[in-house]
Amino acid sequence: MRRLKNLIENRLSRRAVLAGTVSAATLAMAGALTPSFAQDVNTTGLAVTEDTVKVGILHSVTGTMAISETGSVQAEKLAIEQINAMGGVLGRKIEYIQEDGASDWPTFAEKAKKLLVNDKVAAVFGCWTSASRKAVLPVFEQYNGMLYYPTFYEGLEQSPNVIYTGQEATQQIIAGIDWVAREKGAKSFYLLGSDYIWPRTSNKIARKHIEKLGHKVVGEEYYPLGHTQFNSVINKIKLKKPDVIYAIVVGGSNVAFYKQLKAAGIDMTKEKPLLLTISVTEDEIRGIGGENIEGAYAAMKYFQSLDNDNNQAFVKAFKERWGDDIVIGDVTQAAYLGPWLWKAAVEKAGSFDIDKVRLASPGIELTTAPEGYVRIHENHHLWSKTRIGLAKTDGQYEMIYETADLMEPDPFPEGYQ
Amino acid sequence: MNTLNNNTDFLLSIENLTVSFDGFKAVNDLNLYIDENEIHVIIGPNGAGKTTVLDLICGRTRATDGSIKFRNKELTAMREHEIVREGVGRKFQNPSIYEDLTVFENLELSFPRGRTVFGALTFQRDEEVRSRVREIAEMVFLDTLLDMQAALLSHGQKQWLEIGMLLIQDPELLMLDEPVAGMSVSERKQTAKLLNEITKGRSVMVVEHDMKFVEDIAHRVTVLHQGKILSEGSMAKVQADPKVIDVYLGH
Amino acid sequence: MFADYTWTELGSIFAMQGFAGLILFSVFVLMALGLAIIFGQMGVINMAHGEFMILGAYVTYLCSNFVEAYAPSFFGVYFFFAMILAFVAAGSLGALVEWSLIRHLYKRPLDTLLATWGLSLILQQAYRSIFGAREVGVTLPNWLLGSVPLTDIIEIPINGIFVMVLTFFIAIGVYFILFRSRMGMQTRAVVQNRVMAGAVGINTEKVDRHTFALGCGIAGIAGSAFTMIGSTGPTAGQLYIVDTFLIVVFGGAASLLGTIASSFAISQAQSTMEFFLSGSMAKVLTLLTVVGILMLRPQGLFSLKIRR
Amino acid sequence: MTNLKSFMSRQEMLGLLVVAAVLFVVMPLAMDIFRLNLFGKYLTYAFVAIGLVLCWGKGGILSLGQGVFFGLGGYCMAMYLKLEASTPEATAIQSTPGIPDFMDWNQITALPWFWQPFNSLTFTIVAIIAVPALFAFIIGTAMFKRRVGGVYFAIITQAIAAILTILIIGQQGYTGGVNGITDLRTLKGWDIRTDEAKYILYYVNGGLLIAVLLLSQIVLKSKLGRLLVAVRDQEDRVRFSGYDVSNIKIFVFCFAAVLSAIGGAMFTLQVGFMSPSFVGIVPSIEMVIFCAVGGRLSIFGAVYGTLLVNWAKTTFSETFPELWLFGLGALFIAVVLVFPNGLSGLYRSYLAPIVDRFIVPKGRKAEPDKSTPAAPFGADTTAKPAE
Repeated sequence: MRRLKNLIENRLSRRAVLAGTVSAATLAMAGALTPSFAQDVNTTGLAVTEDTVKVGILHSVTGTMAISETGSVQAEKLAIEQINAMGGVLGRKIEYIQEDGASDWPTFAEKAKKLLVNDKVAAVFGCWTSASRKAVLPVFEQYNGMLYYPTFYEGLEQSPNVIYTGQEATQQIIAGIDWVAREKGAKSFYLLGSDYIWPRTSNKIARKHIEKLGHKVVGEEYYPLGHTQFNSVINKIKLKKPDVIYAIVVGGSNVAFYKQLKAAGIDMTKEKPLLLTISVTEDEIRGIGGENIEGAYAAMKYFQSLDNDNNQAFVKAFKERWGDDIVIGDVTQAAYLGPWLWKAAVEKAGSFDIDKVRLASPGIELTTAPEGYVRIHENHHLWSKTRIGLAKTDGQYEMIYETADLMEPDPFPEGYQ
Repeated sequence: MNTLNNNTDFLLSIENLTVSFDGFKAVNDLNLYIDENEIHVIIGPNGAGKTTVLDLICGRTRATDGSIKFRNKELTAMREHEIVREGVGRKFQNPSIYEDLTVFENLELSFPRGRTVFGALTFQRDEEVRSRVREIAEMVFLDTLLDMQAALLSHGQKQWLEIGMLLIQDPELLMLDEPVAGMSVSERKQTAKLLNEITKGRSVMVVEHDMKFVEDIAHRVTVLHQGKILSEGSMAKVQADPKVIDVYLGH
Repeated sequence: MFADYTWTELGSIFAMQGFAGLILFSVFVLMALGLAIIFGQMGVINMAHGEFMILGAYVTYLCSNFVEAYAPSFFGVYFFFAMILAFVAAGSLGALVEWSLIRHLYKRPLDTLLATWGLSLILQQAYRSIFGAREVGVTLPNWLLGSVPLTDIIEIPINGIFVMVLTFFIAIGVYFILFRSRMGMQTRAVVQNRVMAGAVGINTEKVDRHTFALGCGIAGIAGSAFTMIGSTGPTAGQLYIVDTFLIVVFGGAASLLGTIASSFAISQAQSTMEFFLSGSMAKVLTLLTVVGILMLRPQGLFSLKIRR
Repeated sequence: MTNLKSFMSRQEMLGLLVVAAVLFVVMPLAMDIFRLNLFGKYLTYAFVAIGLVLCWGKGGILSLGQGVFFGLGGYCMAMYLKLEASTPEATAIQSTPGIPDFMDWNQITALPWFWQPFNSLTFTIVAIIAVPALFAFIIGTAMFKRRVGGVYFAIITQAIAAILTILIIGQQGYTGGVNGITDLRTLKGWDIRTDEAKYILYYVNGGLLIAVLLLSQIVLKSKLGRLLVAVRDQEDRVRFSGYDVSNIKIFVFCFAAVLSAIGGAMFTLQVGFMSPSFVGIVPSIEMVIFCAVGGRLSIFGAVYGTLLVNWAKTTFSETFPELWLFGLGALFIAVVLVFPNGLSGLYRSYLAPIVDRFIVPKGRKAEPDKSTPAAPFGADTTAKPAE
């Protein structure tokens, strides 16, 4: 019965909001200025008290994905701690409930449901793989929660209940390919990836774009996740002599691929072939070894070495919190944006109510982002710049190019499907 | 090879049987005939190929060459369970019974009905089964132990149980591999009695080392040596055969 | 697909591809030898084989860090010591595991499968707790990283040559240990007839332990060598397990020669198919072929006819 | 009554009643719908575990590929639900409306032929049973007719699980790839995501589980059940008693496969998606441990074993995520070394004698029924682990 009542209230409040966005905005102004009562900022029964608000962190701590997701957990915790140190959100300290998705998609769905239904959290920061996001998506839509998803991914999705803080495929790919074609005169490409949806979808977009530019794809190849023998494909690459090896290899395969590439005498520091990746962040380089990937180019929105005040403060804080030997990759930075974007949206809405936060989200901008300036698009993805980094032996990227303008996120790119 | 006598009066006729394991001929061009209602004992030193002959007949080992005819039906191409269904029963050297099941269940599983998967699913333990099990159990001296778990039987009782499991199939040819090995003297006597009794209406092939026991039961004896027949005939005859004496006592 | 190339190019590529197949062959042999000893000779299904390999990899990682920090002048040759240490570490752990776990299970091979799977989970978590969830990068001496250019196109990876040479020596070593030494004779005696071997005075427990430790030790060396070509992480070992078991079973479990032959067959099939098909399909087809052949010939490639 | 008695002992009847009471009364009362749905998900694994009891515990055939059948059942169900969710209206934004979204993303412009029949629910239900059964039949015939058994069978089934996973992930246009088939909504127009639907599905699942328990009990109590044990312990003797051993093995392997597939289909219905991560090696081995913890010889034990391991997994991984793998690993080892008879073994040693005192009428205790085995759990009181 109570659930039913909640549901009705929820519906009513949604209608009310739709009816009067203006009044909501006025409320927001008031909310930001004066401490507000819990019932005012939370009409849907979320876990908000006079001085605290609960959020969820949902990543894999165990299982095969734990390797990748650790950085995101650390970034989200850091952001929450910093926000709390600044006085919290609407005067309330953020308390987080961390759940382990255990690299298992139903577990993600199950834990997402627990966070939303049992814990009634106001927002969830989490997921890493597309599969885990796909698994939790129906849960977030059914129980009306808000997910901040940090990973760069294949696009083809746009949910009212998700804010995508990483780049969708076109943002990374188009800028990267334009750049190699323009600056390096690349005309032929060999596409290579791990065999799952992100590399396949990304390569599809890449192929369309390459062909649009009038250039040629000379090979396209996928290997099972975890594959460790790449000598055959390296031979094929040698045979085809592409200008660019476009690699979206992930996980353990990465290490094997780059080590074997180097051992086979393909020297990426030379002009041709050059290697462009969208999947290797500084995190992965630790496993690969800087000396093995030296000279490769990466197209993404963030590198640890970015030279701006925001980033220097962020890297310093991150290392103070999690240790000096830590590296920060693109996804980690995107995860760090999550709590800040949520805070901004809540304060703009003057409420923790999911529907109000959702309405407030588009247009939210963050000038303090380590990557620089980001803004939430109507489609819930971020406007952001794409940068090209050159991998160096010390395991860092040196940024050698950034797009002049923010790239518009386009999760359903016309003409690329 | 030998197709001269396509039809014989013998229950079992083995002709030119050869089997080789990586070049080693365990059974070499063997000819052997079993009459109806005969107790035929095969003896021979270790490695003579006695057990292999039984394995060949029941399909456990495939012949390299030659033929085995049972009631003029060729067995060499049949699968084991088909050979059993033709009426050939085989007892192994070590008692091979289902230790986790009771004596009753052991016998019941051997009862020749419901031998397909769905037959087994729909098998009913009716009066026919019960009385037959009891009858056989009595024969093999186990009628008071029907509900005992087979693992708890003595070694000799296990041997009997296995014989009983064969009897309940009512085979025309029964092959026993060392049926009295490990038995006490009184158990041996009982077994000899049992064998003499069950040979009514069927033939029995026995592989045995115990000469006293062989003397007690054998109608005919075949001596195998290095995969070939050394001597054949009554017990008295083979015992007197100098070749046999040479093999057993010589070297 | 070959229309655009000259004969020299094609020749070079086929040479390269042949060489890639040989590297894969060496990798397979190295992976499978330890398991062939444990599974083939002892009948124990060691699902933690991959984790023993990763132990070797982590030992190499520790060595590389240690040498880099304290004895940089030895860095060029540390790899050899690391492999020996990997052998010792994995072998000792193997002996410990045999003593605490495996020896209770010799009569229940399927149960060794479950128990060693449990062991593999424990080892994975232990690696994660000690070394962290991330993959670690093993720094290798520079001379191992490059390649030898033979012609314009043909370049021979040094680490590939290294793995091949290593595999060759280890295979020879295993051959001598199993077939030419007293320990090997005892091992084979125990395998064939445990009771009899015990009766003639062979300490079967000791032989079991040594055999198991030897198999694990070789896995450790393999893991150490694989830092040159693969990744080192807590769960990396799981990637090897299916391939490794299939190789051993395909070769005919009890035959070391069979293991080598099946490594050769599978590696050549896989690298040829990889060249003509896309990666994933090549893998699927290779596995399917192996499974298919095993269904037709369950005893594997090499097996003795045994008189029952 | 005599019929009933010959097919279930009092202990077993009690076991079934307790399972039914737990499923239908205790759990729905004790849990909110969230936990109950979770519990329902665990129960779907119990189907696999029951199949493994027959196949492995009784028959001695260890399959490390049960995830394959779980997946086949689950995928059949998911294909139907996905088609229903992919109406031209719902998928209007796609370049080809009316086909599943992941196909559209992969430039597939028409529904592949093998998806077509899954528009029909009847066909789907038949397929859930028939596809895994056929697959198991092919594998079983190929292997058992050639006497591949024991370890080899385990390794080959494991390889099959690996192959199928790579295949599903690689053919994402047809299978949804690594993400699986997600966002399933309705069954014949009935929204399966609502709380009410979850309750109903939970009860359907529970009812099916009871039915499967009964069916398995019938099999076990028939002569076939005893033959299974016989095959496990003395395969040659069974063969030389005139049975075609391979047929018995094929049957039980197919039976277990069908049970797994039913579990898989119910999983899809309750969880709302299906993905290759339930097909591979790791889930398949975990399913074996469910059965082993239950005691590998008792179908009731299998249910409790599944529930216990999954409950522990959820609880531990919530509280001590670091320790969970140590715990699971130790469980594998303990169940092999210390408690080879699992939960049902513990029950038989400690609880069963006490329970017996209450459920067996006075005067009958001393004289066990002649027509049924003397021991309460059939012939397996001294069961030893299959080799």
